[in-house]
Amino acid sequence: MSELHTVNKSPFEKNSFDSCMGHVLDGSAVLLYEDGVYAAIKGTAMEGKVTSAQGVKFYVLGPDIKARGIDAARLTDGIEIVDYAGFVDLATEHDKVVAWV
Amino acid sequence: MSELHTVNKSPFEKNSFDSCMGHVLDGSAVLLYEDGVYAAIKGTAMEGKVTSAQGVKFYVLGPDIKARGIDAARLTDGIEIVDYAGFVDLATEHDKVVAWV
Amino acid sequence: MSEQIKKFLYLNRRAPYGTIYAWESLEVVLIGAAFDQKVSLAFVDDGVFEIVKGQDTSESGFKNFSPTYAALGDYDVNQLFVEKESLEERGLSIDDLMHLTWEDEDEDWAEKDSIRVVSRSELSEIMADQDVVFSF
Amino acid sequence: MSEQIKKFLYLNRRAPYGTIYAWESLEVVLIGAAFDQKVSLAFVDDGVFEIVKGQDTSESGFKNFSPTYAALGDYDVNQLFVEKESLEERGLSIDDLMHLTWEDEDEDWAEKDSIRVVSRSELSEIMADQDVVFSF
Amino acid sequence: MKLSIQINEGPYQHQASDSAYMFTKAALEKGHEIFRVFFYHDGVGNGTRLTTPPQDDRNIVNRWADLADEYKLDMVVCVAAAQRRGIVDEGEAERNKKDATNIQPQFRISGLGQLIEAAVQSERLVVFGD
Amino acid sequence: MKLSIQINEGPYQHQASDSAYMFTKAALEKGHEIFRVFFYHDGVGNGTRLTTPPQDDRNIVNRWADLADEYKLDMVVCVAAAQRRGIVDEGEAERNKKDATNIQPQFRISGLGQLIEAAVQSERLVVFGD
Repeated sequence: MSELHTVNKSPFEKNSFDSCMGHVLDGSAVLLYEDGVYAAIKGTAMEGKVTSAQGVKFYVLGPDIKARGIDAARLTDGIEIVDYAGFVDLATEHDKVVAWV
Repeated sequence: MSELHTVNKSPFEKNSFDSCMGHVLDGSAVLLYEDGVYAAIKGTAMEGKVTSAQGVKFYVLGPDIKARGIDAARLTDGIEIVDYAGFVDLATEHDKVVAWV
Repeated sequence: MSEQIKKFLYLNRRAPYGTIYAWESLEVVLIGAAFDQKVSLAFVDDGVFEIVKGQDTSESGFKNFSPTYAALGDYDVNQLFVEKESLEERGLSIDDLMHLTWEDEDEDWAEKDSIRVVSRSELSEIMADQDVVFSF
Repeated sequence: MSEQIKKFLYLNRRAPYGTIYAWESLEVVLIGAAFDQKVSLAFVDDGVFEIVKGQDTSESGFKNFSPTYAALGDYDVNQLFVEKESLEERGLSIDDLMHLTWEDEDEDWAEKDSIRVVSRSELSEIMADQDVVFSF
Repeated sequence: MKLSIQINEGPYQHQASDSAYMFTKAALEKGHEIFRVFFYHDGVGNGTRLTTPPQDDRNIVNRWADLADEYKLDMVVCVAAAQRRGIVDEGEAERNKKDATNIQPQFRISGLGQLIEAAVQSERLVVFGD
Repeated sequence: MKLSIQINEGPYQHQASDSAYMFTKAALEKGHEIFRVFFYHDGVGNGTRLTTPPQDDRNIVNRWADLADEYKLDMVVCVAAAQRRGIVDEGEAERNKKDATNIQPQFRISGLGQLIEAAVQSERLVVFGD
């Protein structure tokens, strides 16, 4: 089964992102939203964790990066921006949603 | 001035303990309470951070380690156990209290 | 209440007492046991602290809810997966945990262990195999 | 309201929007500015994200409170310490932050920068020098 | 598709309720069915009619209430969590001898079984929390 | 010594209110003066009289109320935070056209200036939060 993992906490503050990365399987997806979007910034310790995740697709919630002043150009390569409708699509297209609250 | 720093979050979940350790000065004290008491357990990555802090005195709240099933024998050497009255004494004996919530 | 049988996993990642999530999660597990679903619990990250033995809240003023874990077997909740790496990072081993058991009706009520220590990668596979994952 | 003059430090360690702490902390700073105390703000850890420029909540449904930081100078709140290490760990530099200024009455209302980037050890000394540290 | 939503945090302090609202609204606008929205832990605080947020900010409780009116949403507040935190309807007020209620009419108080049932009946459960 | 206490989280969800209560009680028993207990953020939720916690658990709101009665504590709930989260007294109900109140009598609603004043007047401010 393919899973959508969601992370809503800053990787600099909490272990949710790291814990999610430790459990995500090839073929699954990770959506970063709320303060979780900070894991999508290029040039931090998180970039390598994102780029080295084999077969995992990363998404970031557009309204949440915009609110936080993060320009799309600063995102780690390969991360796709979605809106809330896209979040809904991700939730329905994968077999289940796992929230790393 | 000497400060009492308080940490109430698990060092495995949040960055409060690490951030506190990055800002504590020689002559100050750190009180670990609530889930912060997990930073007091011997044999983890936290032990070295506690033992290498120069001139910093560490305390742990007794009722909180007891609630969590942590035996006093498992605490990193040099950490002193206090009760709530002891917490009050620490707060009044130091010039101010800095909470790393 | 429903014809479907689903695989439910309760994902426990929080320490007890500092927040109420662990306890209120346990309340869901107990209520959920009345529904005919296939239930398991995972203890990951600080969640492993929830089932440490010897918890004593007598000086804290709040309720010690840890004995409830021992009752789970009576509710046919007997699949408790504990992540090995999470234990090790916290300086814990299985000997530090409560001894949680259940009685197997099919084997003349033989007492069996409810806890199974699994690696992070095994747990990832267990999670992937579920229909629903509850996070609190 | 009081004869004592104390040194107040507001310690900001949280990102904006994910939680309300940053915003409600700012409300305290604004109210506190009416009292005759010596006030400074520290932005540490994820707190540095609070003053990143270009915040736009138009698609989020919640209020953009970041313009309020620009008003702090008018309230004589002009000591904003930003921790260098916290910026660097997050891939940020001072150019990513809002340009916050105040006008110095003593120098013919010359415009001056409110933000000062300091090292972790400098910030530790600044904290030690305070009478009260507010944490939210 | 049939979805259910779980919300673990109250209004304003955490973004969880905002995110859940935006997600639920988007799902409804895409034609999905929301079987139930379940408010647990501090999430029960979304169900009080007594909030008065600043005029220039969103009204989280009213926004949920309006969405419920428009789409006939089933919004359930967990009774055990509500009792701990003081969210009360007529029945609860009578049972626990309280002299006031504070529930917003579009919400109803019920048991945890409603969350389990939501998970059983829905094709997806999406959790929003701290 | 003169101390003030700030509490940022509501009852039950976080241990903050428990820790603050135990600390405050211990300070009073040692003969210290508590100038003020200020409830901010979700901490305002400690001031509702509508909670009904399980019989075998502590009643956090009543415990604060009893301590206030015994030691004449000044317990202040921040008005702005209370409005966002639905904690209401008679005056607030009238101003904001609410049909009910939920404040526990030993608490009073007031402005943030009360927190600043507490910090100015007290020799120590001790903060409890998430």
